Amino acid sequence: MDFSLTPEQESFQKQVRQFIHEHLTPELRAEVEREQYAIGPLGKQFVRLMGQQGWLGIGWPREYGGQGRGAIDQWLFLEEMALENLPTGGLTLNSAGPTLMRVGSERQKQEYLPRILTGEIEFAIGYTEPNAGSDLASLQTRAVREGDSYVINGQKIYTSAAHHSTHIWLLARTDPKAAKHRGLSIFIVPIDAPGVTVRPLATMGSERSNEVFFEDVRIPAGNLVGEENRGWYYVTMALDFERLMAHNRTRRYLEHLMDYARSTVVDGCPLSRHPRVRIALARLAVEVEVLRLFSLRSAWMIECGQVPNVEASVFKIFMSELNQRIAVAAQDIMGPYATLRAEDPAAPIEGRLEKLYRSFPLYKFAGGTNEVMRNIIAQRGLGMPRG
Amino acid sequence: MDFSLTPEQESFQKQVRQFIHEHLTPELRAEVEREQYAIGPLGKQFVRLMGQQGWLGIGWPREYGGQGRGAIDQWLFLEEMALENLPTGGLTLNSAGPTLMRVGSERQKQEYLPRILTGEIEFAIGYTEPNAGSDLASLQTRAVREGDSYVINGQKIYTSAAHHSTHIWLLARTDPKAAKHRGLSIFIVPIDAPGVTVRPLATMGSERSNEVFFEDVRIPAGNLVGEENRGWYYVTMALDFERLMAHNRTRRYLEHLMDYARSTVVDGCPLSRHPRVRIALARLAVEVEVLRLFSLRSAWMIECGQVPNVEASVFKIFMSELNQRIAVAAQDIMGPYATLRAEDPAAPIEGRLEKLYRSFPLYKFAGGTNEVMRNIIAQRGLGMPRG
Amino acid sequence: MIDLGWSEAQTMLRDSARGFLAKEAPKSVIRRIESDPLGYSPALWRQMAALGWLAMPFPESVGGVGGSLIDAGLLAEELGRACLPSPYIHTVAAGLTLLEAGRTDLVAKIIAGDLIVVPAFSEADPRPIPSAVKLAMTPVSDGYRLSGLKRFVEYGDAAHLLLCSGRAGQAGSDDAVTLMLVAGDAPGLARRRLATTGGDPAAELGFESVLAAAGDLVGERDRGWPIMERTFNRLCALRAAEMAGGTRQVLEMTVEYTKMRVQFGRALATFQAVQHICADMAIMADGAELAARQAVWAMDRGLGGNFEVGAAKAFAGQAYTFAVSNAVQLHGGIGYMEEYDLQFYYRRARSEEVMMGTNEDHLERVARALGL
Amino acid sequence: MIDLGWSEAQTMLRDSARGFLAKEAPKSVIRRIESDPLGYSPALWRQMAALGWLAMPFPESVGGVGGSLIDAGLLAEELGRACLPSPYIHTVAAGLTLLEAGRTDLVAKIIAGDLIVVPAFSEADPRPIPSAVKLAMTPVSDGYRLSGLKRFVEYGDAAHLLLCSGRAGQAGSDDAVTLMLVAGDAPGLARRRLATTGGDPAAELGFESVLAAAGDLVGERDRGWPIMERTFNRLCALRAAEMAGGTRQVLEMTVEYTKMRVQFGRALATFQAVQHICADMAIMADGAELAARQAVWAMDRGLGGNFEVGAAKAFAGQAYTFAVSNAVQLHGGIGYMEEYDLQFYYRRARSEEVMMGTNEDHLERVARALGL
Repeated sequence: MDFSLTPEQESFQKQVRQFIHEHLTPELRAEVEREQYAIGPLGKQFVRLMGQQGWLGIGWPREYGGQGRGAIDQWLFLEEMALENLPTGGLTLNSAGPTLMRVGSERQKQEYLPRILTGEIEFAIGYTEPNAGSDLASLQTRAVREGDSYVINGQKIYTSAAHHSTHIWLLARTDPKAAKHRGLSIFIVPIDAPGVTVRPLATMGSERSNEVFFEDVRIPAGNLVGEENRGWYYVTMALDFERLMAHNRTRRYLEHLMDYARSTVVDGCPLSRHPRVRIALARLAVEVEVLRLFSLRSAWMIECGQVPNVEASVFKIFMSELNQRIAVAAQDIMGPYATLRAEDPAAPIEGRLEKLYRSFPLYKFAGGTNEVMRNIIAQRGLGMPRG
Repeated sequence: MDFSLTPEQESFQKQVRQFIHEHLTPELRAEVEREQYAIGPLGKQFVRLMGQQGWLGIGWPREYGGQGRGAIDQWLFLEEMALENLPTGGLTLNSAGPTLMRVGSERQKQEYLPRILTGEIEFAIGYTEPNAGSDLASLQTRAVREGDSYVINGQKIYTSAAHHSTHIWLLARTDPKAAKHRGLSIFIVPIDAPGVTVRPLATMGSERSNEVFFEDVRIPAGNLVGEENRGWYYVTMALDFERLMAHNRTRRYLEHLMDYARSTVVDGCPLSRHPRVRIALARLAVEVEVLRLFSLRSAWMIECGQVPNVEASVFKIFMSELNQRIAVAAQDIMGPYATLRAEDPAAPIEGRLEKLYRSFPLYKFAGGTNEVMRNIIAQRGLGMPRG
Repeated sequence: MIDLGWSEAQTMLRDSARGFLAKEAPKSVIRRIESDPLGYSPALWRQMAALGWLAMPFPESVGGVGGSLIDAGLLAEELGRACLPSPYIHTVAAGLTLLEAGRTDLVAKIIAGDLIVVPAFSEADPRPIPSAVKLAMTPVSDGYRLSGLKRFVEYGDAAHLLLCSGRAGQAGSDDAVTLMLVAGDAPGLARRRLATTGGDPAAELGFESVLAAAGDLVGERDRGWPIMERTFNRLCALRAAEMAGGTRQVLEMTVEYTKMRVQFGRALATFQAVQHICADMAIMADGAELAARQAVWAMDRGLGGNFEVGAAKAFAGQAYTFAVSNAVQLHGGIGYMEEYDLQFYYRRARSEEVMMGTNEDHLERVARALGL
Repeated sequence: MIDLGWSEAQTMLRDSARGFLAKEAPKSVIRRIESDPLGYSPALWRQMAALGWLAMPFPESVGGVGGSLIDAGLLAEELGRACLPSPYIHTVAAGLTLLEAGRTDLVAKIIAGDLIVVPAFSEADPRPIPSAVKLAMTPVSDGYRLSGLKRFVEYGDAAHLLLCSGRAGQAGSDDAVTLMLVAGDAPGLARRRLATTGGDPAAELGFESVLAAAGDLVGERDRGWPIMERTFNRLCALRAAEMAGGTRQVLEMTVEYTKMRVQFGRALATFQAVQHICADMAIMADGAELAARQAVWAMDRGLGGNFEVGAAKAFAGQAYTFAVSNAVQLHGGIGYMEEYDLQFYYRRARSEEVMMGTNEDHLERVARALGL
């Protein structure tokens, strides 16, 4: 039983911090705050820079140009980046890329993997549809083989990265007669292919999202990933690569709130000395620590060669609901000041906790709703039967 | 829209208070604290006294010897009694009795109703079985017609009043071939009938409960209530008579906690002046007020001739979970003192909040689990479809 | 006599109000209002006046319809259901105070729809306690000169008239508060709309030696606290009604959506987890409604109301935010999109919960009312 | 190097401990212990000693097995799973302090199973803060005379030796605490077992001029606070481990029960509402386990541990009571009956949550550790 890093891991962590310290300009920081998950021009530059310096590939095998580092190192990297809200290559790097390594054709590997590592290629994940959310396998976008091509028709929604990506990692139905999980395939679709239309979707939390429409989009048959009709299996595989999660984004929200409490004087003393506020902050700090342990546990399991499936659901539920608790605590502690948006000059802590209130629902339903996550914990983790 | 009582109602409320004031001796108070739902000798005397003075029948129609008062008066009566934890005749008076009025034979009415009103007859409700809790209709106790008798075999559980009742109001299966809701009947079984065995069950909350075993218990066919195989319908009807609920038992718990906070000095000032404690108590007080409004709403609906079905579920869930919140708050406010049982000389407020911790689960599952209650609200109240 | 239902006339009023708002204030209109600098719709305001909504709580002697605060509460519930930004509850609460102060001239204008008056009580320390009132009201020959800051004043930038709290005395006790009417366009008054979660037009008001006439004193100098408290209680009771209406609407939208939305071959509404969440929302909605109606009733009856109003504002605030966050969760992605209606309620719930005293501020008022 | 699993040897220890407790400490035994005035089983205690449990955290130089506090934490989890009342964690925590104080004579007795030592820190004000320590330790020629009250001292009435905190100095700073060993049967010491929810034998100790020898001072006079804090942190870390074990056990019992219990023709475990509650219990159980293990690890490493231990004690307390109340709800009537096993955990959870510092006390410690 050991909760401490090796000296090598500590020194790697320092390197990451050093890198961030060197390249996180005030302009990038401002863009990151503004754009959140929608990476802007400076964020793109930063990703390219990371690519040039090899940071994108720290977890990739050496044979594909990566550093072949272990899961704990990857986790340390993600944590440091999350603390500053910086982009890390996202699902392209941690989900699509590794899937291509396993099941992609030689041509696909050569075409995409090196350019993913340099940050030139980014995939938007095209899974969800208006009528296929939690029940993803019921999706209706069709891909029909015609000679050497596939022709794609349909619609994706909440494709959050579509407007700054180069390709779509598309899940589409290739066999409408098969059972719903068995007739799906994965395709790589260039975002600029004729017939692809990206329509912006504004969200309550000010994150940019998109709908993507496919109208007779014709792509070479070579863009099929792996075998036809094995898409569901690849999606599941890809999900297992995504189990590494950083908790520091949540921690940062709490730090903002603590800063506010320390610096705001009410009735002659800082809020952080008011018993109710102290205990509320301490309670959240304990929960953030538990969240850290959950994320550490996943990293450790991957390091040991296990797939933290149920454990990732535990993390995800706890993280999203903790974000909500922080937003609610912010309201209790800040009162009406909690409603001031970043653009208001009187807004404390740059409106970050105001933003959190508008954003926290996203964490609870995106990437698998908490309801589905609870089913997973109960059924896979506790062995309870399907209903 | 009016939230105030009529002058007549106010004066009735005063009479009830006066009656309680006159007859609530310290000995009775002590017994009531000790016995909770298990009525002791003094409690039995008190019920008889209420019977003699007509208090048991305030809601019963005049033709059956009652006062024929409206639901608001009945509610006021229940509230005052609940505040002092006093017995009120319970389900005998408010469920079985009114059912007998509707569907009992002339002989049954004459035999039971007057003696219910005097407090001589008390029914224990014999519905639940070890394998029939939420799914009551799956019960297995059998009643077989043999000539002019029924012969009963089976077992009931959690029959809380069995040890101080004169009869059991028994739901048993008369037609094992019918659909499960359709083969049930109601019987009146004297508690001293040969073959009836009452076995005590001790509970975590120190309430007495019982198992009741029926072994070849033979009762006259005339003890069948209403028609054979219509038992489920009568149970449903009886439940609709039970919709009047008092909130004052919960209020009294909060008052105890407030008393503790007012009288306990920490760091030089009473706990009730500590901001965390104040706000916690105020929050509970608001919820107790909402609970009062829920119980008032049910009373008002009955007064208007409606059956507050969904509304009673709302009350029941909120009441039981509020009891839990009060128990948890007691723990936060009292610390280890919250664990001292009544029998310990150092126990504050006579250990009542310690007792509440052990008891509150009862409110959440007894009389319909909160899960079933939530189904009712969703399906009957909100019109959501059955799953 | 206990009567928790609406009268026949009130039921008609409710139905007509709901119909009017559905027709005239769809979300497209609200979207426009949110981005309009005024923060409310003068056209709708005139229609509301024409429907008699502004006359509702005022006696016939001053041109009102002799209804009650309860009728205004009913309309507040409907405004909450529609999520329509409007200074209705503010003007009603301030108007009743003006009526009591004998300013029938102003009440007549309110009823005609020509005058929007809002309470301007909250400052940099936005708690609803006397010691937080700091705006200086310095007596001068022709009245008072006001200097200081008000913040989180809803519709403060659009109102024609502000009912301001301040301090005209030297030091003195905490309670020595003075109330004063100030024209929205008074020289020296800088008004700035704040950018808030709710998109509701709360404003910051900077007073630089703003002149107010002695005749615009409301009540007596230094004795304004009880008037301010009564105004505040009426306002908060109506706000609780608004929030209760919003909670109910959000619940209904969610139930409808889950009945229609199919996943795994079943309507979402058939899932037990979904039903139980909706049941919890229903419990909170019922509680908010009853508590809010009791608070409005108490203020209509002329009771002190600190307990009832504190309870209603705190509980309705909790209920509304509970409802919206669960509603968004049950809607999934679509509930999170700006183009879907739910987000209006989600944002408004937050603002309404913390404006006019946070839940905790109101719980502190409850604690005091209980003698804790 | 990050390693969140048990070693092979630890896994064996865990399995053997679980087997031992299942066999030797079934609920019938626990029922007997609860009604026994001693409050623990001397026979089991000797068996635990024979198994080497008491030697676990002590170095071989004093007769220990050279294990670590982590092994003791593992055993604490198993004791929590079994819900067995025993002064194990108390004696381990006090014993390590005695070891550091050079009292190897006493440590040898502990290891042999002949000596039960418990910390007696809590008083009428049971908060774990220096200012709550009030027991007077008046210096006299041959040592100290102790007068005052200790309350909520677990196993205080059965222990052979008490590690007492008190004040030997005049006034002085809050931190000027002195630690002293007092024999359980010392003249002038009145011990009374309290009647608690948990049935665990917390005691009240009345000191009337109890004589303690100068040689029984632990650490230096007036400088006992850091020692007391370290002892307290070790004790609370082990308590968190016990609670984490209890939480896990209650979850497993509940999952098993719902798989077996059929209502409406389906196992309870198939209902979504039931699954979701169990999932929430699992999240809390996982968190409690990780936090407790980290706290034990931190104390084993000799870190200050105020943050880790405060976090673990508060979170595990919350997790345990969350688990037991949901477990009883999902069991329905049977879980509420005295003859069913669940009630032991239900009652114990309450006592363990509030003894040795309530959740809030520990959150306050966390707040201080964070510099708030």
